[in-house]
Amino acid sequence: MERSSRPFGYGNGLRTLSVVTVIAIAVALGLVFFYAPLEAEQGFLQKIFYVHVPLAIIALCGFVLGGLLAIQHLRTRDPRWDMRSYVVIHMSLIFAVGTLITGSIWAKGSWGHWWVWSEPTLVSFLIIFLLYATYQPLRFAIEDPERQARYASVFAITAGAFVPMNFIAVRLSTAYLHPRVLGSTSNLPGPMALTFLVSLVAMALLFATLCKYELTAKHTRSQLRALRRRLSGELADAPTRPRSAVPAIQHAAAAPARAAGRPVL
Amino acid sequence: MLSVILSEVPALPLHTAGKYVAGAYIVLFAIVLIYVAIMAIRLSRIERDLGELLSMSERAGEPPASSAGQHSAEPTAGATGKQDPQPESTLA
Amino acid sequence: MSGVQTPQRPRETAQPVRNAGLWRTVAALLRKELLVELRTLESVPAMSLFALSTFVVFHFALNRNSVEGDLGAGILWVTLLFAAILGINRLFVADADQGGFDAFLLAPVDRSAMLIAKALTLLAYLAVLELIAVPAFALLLLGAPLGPALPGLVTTLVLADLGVAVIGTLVAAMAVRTRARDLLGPLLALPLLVPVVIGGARATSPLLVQAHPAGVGGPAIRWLLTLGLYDLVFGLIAFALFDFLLED
Amino acid sequence: MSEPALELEGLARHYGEREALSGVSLSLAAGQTLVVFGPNGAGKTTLLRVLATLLRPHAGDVRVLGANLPDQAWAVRGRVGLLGHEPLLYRELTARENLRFHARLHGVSDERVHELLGAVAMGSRAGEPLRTLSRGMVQRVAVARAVLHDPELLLLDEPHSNLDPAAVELVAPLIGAASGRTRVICSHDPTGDLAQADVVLGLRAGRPALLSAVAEVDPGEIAELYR
Repeated sequence: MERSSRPFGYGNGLRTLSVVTVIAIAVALGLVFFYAPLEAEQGFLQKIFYVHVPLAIIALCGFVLGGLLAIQHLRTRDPRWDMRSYVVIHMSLIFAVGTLITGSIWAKGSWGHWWVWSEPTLVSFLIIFLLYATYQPLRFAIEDPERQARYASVFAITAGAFVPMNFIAVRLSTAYLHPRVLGSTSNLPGPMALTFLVSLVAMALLFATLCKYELTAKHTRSQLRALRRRLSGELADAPTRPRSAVPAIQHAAAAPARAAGRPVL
Repeated sequence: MLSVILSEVPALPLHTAGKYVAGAYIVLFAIVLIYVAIMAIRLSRIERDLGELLSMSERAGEPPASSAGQHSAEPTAGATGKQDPQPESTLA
Repeated sequence: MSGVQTPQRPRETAQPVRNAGLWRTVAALLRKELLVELRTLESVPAMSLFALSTFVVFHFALNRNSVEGDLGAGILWVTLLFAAILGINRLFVADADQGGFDAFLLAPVDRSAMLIAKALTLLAYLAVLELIAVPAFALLLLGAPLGPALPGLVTTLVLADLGVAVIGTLVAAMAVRTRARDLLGPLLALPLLVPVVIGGARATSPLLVQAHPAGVGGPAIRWLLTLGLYDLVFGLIAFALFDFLLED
Repeated sequence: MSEPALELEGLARHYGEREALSGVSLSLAAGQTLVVFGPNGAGKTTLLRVLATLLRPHAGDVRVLGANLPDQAWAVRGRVGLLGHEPLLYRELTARENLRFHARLHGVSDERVHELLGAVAMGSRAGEPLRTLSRGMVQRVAVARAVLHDPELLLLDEPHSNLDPAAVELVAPLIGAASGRTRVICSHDPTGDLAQADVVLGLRAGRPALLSAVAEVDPGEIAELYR
């Protein structure tokens, strides 16, 4: 039997990516605390801006990216796209939780109470979080992995289109209570803008690293299950896969290798 | 060297505002830590499964080398550098 | 009874059997839908009674004899939203349980006919609901006269109902063939319908007020635009994605 | 019609990790009858649903009535009649309303509905909701629904379940050998259905364990499937 499947194609990519991410985050933290001047009005509290807003932007981009990957999955019916869409949305949900928590900390700092309805980004994030919180239960509620992937992709595309719509509606309806420094990234003086950009890049790299890390872990687990099926195929009836929200990638372990060029991701 | 940097740095006004800023960054750090912890648990589960499989393959009498021999531990040098274009280009 | 020998009709070549066009299929589906609803009276009465009892609950919860402006619009729209959720939950149940999907998939018809028919059915349910709930709301809770506000209110309701019908049908189709169908429906629909409630409530709150200095102005145009954009975007998405929910 | 009605080559369909069908290859000429035997869960119903274009084949190429699935599925719909375990009828509606609904979907006239209601002797009870009728009567209406659009290929999943002998006699011209249509029948009793078979397929855990013309098959092999 020729090589059953290409060796894992992830390892090296992950190593270089994580090194770059660590450097970027270190630089960002250095800039935030030692280089960026104190903002006139909010003073030191404004430093939260450099973590809250990048988290928010990356989470939103992640949700929309999850929708785009889902479109690709519906077009090509290739379960790997569904796996990517699942991981990206799963990660964006974690970043959205981070956004909500840092946002409420910021609200406590600047207006004295943990939740503020007048801040549009916070409010729309709560709605988006509530929507994407149903992604996992929806996947878990469908047994057939192929249909699970398809329904999840339909959800991801609908929710991906919902994200901007929700922002428009909430932004229109929220009275502006205070200067727009919290959300806006445009009218920042030079050094602040640089610091913000570096923090944004660092956050994006963190997102990419964690996604790749999870993809590798999931791929390894499905390879393992394929190996278990092949081995136990000889010994006893293979234990069927327990029902789970995680996409199932069928590694036809016995089947000839996929196109040699494309790594199995 | 350290003293030079410390003298340069603007005094960090860690009064009330600092509490919240510290809180925010700790939250970010906590999220990443929790995530790494969960992945560590998964990794240990994978190792346990792998152990089971190894024992299984010995019981099946077939030496594991024949079936999984080609899986070199380290990704082969031959593999092209940029394995997977998708996640890295999340920014693009 | 001698077995009737069915006439062996000549068969054309292997070209597809294109039967009635899209709209005749939609008409057939609609006729069946409304027939089943009239026979069972499952959805519409339940939605209307639910709305009325919600007004009563609001009265005691808020301990107010009459409401107007933002509070009034809020109560109306929240009640309509949750009553619509009831309709969404029941929309595909008959089809899922009695093989309606398979029967439809076997026929040589355009698959989006089911989306259009079901959306129109939900629209009809919402219309009947509003015909009952809005006057009841005016009678029971609304402090302001309904008359002058009616035209603005109706346009907003129509735009919002379109959004609810489209999103409701897509979510219902997604939720009905899963294990936790009664839970997933509302969980998916509520966040998705928040912009509709925002648009609806903001558009109608200036209408439901007692004092009319220079007559009641129309609903703010930007809210109608938001609702219109919402309907358009999700209408296209539902049209593109609905087939993927049916096939297997 | 020289072209075979059915041509399957390595048809496979899996449900997650489990293979519902794999490696099914056969060819059936028009007008012939294929009878499929196999224990429960062997994949018989899955095979019928794939041929009826309700399920997409995951592997292998499938040609039904000259169109290959799943790309040209639209060319097959409306030319296939499926009679499965579910009658695919609405319990709240009457037999006539159900058949009229299906007739409109398939572009068939109302006389055909009336004619078929007579053919299955349901004319008298056509006005009552299906939930008030016995399972046998519902099965007869389901038979009428399956042949309403005069399909070229009939897919029958244990067609005679819930039918008393008189009813079997009644529906014979519609779905029996006399109907002259190409038929695929899933069955459990080798005695009855083996007689009307031209080709026999035995399925076991999704795999074809037995495939041969009816002459060469002996009942022992069929019994073997169920052991």
